[in-house]
Amino acid sequence: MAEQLTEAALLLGVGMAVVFAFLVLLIGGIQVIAAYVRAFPGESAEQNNTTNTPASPSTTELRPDLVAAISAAVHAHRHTNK
Amino acid sequence: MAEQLTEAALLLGVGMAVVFAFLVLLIGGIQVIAAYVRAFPGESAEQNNTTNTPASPSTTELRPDLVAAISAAVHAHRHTNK
Amino acid sequence: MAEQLTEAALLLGVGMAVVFAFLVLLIGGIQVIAAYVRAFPGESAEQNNTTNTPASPSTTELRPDLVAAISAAVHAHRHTNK
Amino acid sequence: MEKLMVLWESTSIPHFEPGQLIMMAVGLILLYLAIVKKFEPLLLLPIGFGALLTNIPLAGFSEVGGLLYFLYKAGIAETPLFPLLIFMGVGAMTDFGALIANPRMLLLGAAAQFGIFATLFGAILLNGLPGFNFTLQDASAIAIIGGADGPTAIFLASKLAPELLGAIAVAAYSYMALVPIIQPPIMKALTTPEERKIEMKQLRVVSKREKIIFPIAVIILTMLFLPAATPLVGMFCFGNLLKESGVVDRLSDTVQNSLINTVTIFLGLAVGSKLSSEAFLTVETLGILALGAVAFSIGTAAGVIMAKVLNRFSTENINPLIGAAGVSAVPMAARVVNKVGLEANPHNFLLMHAMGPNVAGVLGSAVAAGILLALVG
Amino acid sequence: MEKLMVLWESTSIPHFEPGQLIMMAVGLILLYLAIVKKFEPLLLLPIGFGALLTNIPLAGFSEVGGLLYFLYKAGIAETPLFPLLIFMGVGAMTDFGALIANPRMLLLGAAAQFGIFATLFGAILLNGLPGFNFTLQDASAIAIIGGADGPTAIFLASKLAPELLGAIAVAAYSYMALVPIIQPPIMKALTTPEERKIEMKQLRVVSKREKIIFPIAVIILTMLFLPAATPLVGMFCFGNLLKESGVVDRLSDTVQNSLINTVTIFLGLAVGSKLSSEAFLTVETLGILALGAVAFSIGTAAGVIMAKVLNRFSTENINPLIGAAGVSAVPMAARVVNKVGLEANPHNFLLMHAMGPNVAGVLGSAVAAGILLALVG
Amino acid sequence: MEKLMVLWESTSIPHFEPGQLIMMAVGLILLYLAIVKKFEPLLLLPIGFGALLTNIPLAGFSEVGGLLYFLYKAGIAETPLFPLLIFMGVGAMTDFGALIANPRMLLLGAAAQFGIFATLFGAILLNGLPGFNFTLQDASAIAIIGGADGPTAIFLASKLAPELLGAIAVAAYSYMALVPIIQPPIMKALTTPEERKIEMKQLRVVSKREKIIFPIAVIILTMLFLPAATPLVGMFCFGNLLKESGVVDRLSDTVQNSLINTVTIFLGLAVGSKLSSEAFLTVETLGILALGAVAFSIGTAAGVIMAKVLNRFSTENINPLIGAAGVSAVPMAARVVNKVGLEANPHNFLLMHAMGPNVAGVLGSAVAAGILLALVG
Ligand code: NA
Ligand code: NA
Ligand code: NA
Repeated sequence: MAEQLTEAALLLGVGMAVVFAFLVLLIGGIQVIAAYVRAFPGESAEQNNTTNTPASPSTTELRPDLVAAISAAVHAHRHTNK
Repeated sequence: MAEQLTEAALLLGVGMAVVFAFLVLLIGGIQVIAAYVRAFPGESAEQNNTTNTPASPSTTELRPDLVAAISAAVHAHRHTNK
Repeated sequence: MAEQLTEAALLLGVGMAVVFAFLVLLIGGIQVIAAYVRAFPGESAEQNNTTNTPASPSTTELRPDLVAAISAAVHAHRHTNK
Repeated sequence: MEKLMVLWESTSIPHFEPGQLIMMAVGLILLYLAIVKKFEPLLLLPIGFGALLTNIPLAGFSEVGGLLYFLYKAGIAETPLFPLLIFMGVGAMTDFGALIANPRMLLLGAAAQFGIFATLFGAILLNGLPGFNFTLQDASAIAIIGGADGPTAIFLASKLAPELLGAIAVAAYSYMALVPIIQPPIMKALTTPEERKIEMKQLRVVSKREKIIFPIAVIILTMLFLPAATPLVGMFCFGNLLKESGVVDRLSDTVQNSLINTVTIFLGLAVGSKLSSEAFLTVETLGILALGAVAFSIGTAAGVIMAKVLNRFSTENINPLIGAAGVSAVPMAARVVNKVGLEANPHNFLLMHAMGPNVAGVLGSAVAAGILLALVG
Repeated sequence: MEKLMVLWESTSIPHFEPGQLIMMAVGLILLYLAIVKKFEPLLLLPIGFGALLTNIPLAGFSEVGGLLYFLYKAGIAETPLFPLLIFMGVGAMTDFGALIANPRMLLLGAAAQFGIFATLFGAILLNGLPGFNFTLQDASAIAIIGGADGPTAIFLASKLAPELLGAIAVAAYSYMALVPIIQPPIMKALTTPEERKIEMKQLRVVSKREKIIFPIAVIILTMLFLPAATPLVGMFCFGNLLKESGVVDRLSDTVQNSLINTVTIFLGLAVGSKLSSEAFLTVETLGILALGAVAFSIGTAAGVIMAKVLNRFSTENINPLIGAAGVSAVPMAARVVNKVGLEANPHNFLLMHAMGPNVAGVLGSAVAAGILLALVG
Repeated sequence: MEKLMVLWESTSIPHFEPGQLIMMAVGLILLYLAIVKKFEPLLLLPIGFGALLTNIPLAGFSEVGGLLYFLYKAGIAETPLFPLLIFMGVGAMTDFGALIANPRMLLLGAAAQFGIFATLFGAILLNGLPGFNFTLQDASAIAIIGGADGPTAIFLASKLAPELLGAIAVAAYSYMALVPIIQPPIMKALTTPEERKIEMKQLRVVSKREKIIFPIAVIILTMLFLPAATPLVGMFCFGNLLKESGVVDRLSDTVQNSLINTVTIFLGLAVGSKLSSEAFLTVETLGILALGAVAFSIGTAAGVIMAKVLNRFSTENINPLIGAAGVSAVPMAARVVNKVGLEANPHNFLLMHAMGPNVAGVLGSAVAAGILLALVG
């Protein structure tokens, strides 16, 4: 068991070292990406525009059925107010 | 064939007996469940409340787009009535 | 390679011939179907009716929530106009 | 010219056997029934198309490496994956509320299984005729048609009589589609107009907890007393628990939609691949079709008679028509009961009352399949 | 220290071969084309990612027990399950209305297959150059790129030249994405401005029944005359029948959505796993890319010329541009026709007219694949 | 009478072993936890039901030809298909925005993996007690429970210690469900009220392009330095790229819904099939449960302490509570952080800040699994 314990201790050390090394590397990677995106923003803006246009119904425009409902409401109201 | 027929007759008898026995057992099971639920109703009520709350949009509350439609309708109407 | 080229040339000829022959056959098939459908139109009309009825909500009828919105709008408007 | 000969040889025409042409006609008839007559189209359309594909000479759909061969092997032969997944989906679409509210309806679901066991006896009797030589396994697989439940029939046939699977599945789904034609005359012959007018007390409300505990109780009882029925009953109860538990709605939703739809297509094509001329164009297929009709009729009659008996010994009124729903064929049989009931009494809505025996019939035939598997498997 | 050595040995770095690095770059280029250039992203994104994964030393994605190995074996090698299921989904998304309304469009779909057979000849000619040694099987699998249909190309390549499958699939999807760049110059070179302005008569309304009978007729004719084409044509027609029959909408819906999406991901990853450096970094791949471009161009030209011939002998006007849609690449080629037509005549909407040859091209290349399979398979 | 004996023999009752009854009770307890206590019901409900089914004598669910046997073999044993597909789905549901905005959060995700490696040491120490005899492989598979990530634990256990898979999966999902009970006391013990009140600067907006490049960068770095981690990290990044690329929304949608749901059911049932009495009713299972709790606690503590260290050396304030989210258990751990933060300071919403370490923890434990696979696999 002593041998296994040494192995386990070694794994503990090496494992945590590699995990940290790898994720620190990734921090660098993210910063490189961010720098790259900041350096070439033009394409980004253009791309953002195209990819940000969702297929889902826009919430700022009134949908046709709502417009129909509104006009029906207004219409109905006028008749009742006459 | 006579032997097969005896076998089939036996299957007929045993099969129907077991089907009935099993489903009668199930009747007992349902009654036990019902009795249990009647005996411990408190937890049930609580649970019903939590499980009955659906994720779907409630029908009694007006949805935001409808509210927007309404205010737009009212607003439009005021302008036309001025 | 000469042999392969002959083979390829043969494939070119036979292939195009079969493709054309098959698709011309299909033209005939479509015309037969069209003639058949023209000859027995009654059943078609009936079937069209049943299969064309979609399960989706009709767009000409106002939906209940819209109706609710309308009446709320009209109601709200009356109060503000008082 | 040699290429042209190769080409001619590579058309189907010099290779067709008459049986294959007949089977292609059978496939077209199944498509016609599915599309025009709307006979159980979810299964009969894929089965019909599978029958067309499997009977093409040289196409190799049902040979090693072929699509239908693969589907049959992976989903039915090696493991009854497809019928069990369908059963899971059906479980997730089933509401046991009506049965829990009135558990005696299980007796009607039990009685209707008489159609299965009587037909088993009848299949052996048929062996007296020339050309018939059903083993007890064959007879059991045929008899299960009387259970009016497609996946159960396919499951049992794949275990007991794989060579008859195509004919049994076609018969099962065809008769399920014919329920509105087969059942009403039997129901009317066995009941008086007064009986058909009987109105039933409204069912009590069943709590969510009862619905959650029910499938667990069913699987435990099945595990203890009928382990051979647990594949079917277990997957059915699992699907039902996914639905009723209320905590895994996204799983339940997938099981009821994309999963069951995908498996239905695969199962239909795989079953269609068993409609080869050697397997289907036999006098035994005629026997299977005849026995299937007998099974349905006896099951219907047994259900109705059991309901009459119950009505006599019960303090609450029971309309004997609802016994007919015990054959399952969910929800068509229950609708037929409702329709026949309305004919006798325009104010009598039996649909909810018939759902009890209807779902009881599903359990009943799964139990019957388990018994047959245990005794003759 | 020993653990550190094990660790260093367990990184990819000491194991990379130059070819793998190049292939990873190829994978990244495919991702770039898919995401930034929007080249057929549904397939090229999974293919590109699969190419990345398969070229990692030690990760074992494409070895026994690896995910990509499993997907390729189960879905392409043992049974062409994935391409056939995709074809079923495409069938369920295809509307044959425009073709049924004007069946002569099938001639355009036939003519465009000249791209396939001419390229087959060209591939053998390439054997004259050093480094090329295509068999007739290889040449056929390459030529099918001219069919402009991904699943058809993958299906045929998996049967005739599995070692070229990766390059063929990448070429097929890349050129399909390049249709808006490849086709217009050819279309304009072969037509006069007057021809491009020709307006066409509006198509007649096609009844539901014609649309239902059509796929059944197609599969029966294919079964009789070209059984080798039935796997592709059969699954395509099955999907189309699911959609048009109108009785199994829930199956059709699943086939068009979750099923085809799932299989697209699996197919893309599996194809990507064939982009190993040994298989891809060869002079033959360059030949395949060149031949693919040739095939597309010849197919386009043949379609346009055929349309000009038809226009001369027809009482009704036919705009020759629509012949270009005969290569399939649905619906991109039809859109290109519409765009080029609008440039010549701003009131000329050819989209619906181009859909006829477009879907005819799908059938045409599936038929061509069947012929090649029958003659050289 | 003989039939009755056969029938009695075919019930489970004369065949039950005590262990099977206990395991059925374990299955029922899992169902109770899933349904009533809402403990990770998506997995624990199928696992619990699978445990019921697999322990039925004579039903053969986990024998050759049985459904659970097939699911385990096809989806876990031969290829880790199910855990990898789930990881793909989780990737498609993950938003790395918070992490990209504040990449130092990766250090918290790294620190929390101390729970894994410390537990590995602890598992070997347990061998000092009678009845325990964990190999280094076993110990690694158990320790990964500290990663608080179900598919990662199942993936590693299937490679290193398949016979412990059932217990490890149950422990992993149970403790993930217990995060709201396990973590708060540790978080409060290691922080002062003032620390818990620290508010953090709002995160910057992350552009679409950064989100697209991120998963590609992660997979490339993993490929270069930790190829053993690529199956997990690769499928995770693939799913994330499907989502973030914005060009294959229909694929991303299927991956996040019907595909992950279907695989979740299959994975749960397959894992449940490993809950046989021989495998589960051992003293080792008790050790696994104890070690799992230790691993979670140490991981939480290590994350919090790392966050305190970061806070000391950072110009911007860091609330040490968010370190606890580094164990992953997405998104529950982040919600716990938010809740504990609100108790100390009702205006302090830490949810978005905790999402960074939370998703970092997913990557961290996948990396840890890769290291263990490379070093002891
Ligand atoms: Na039944
Ligand atoms: Na084509
Ligand atoms: Na983790």
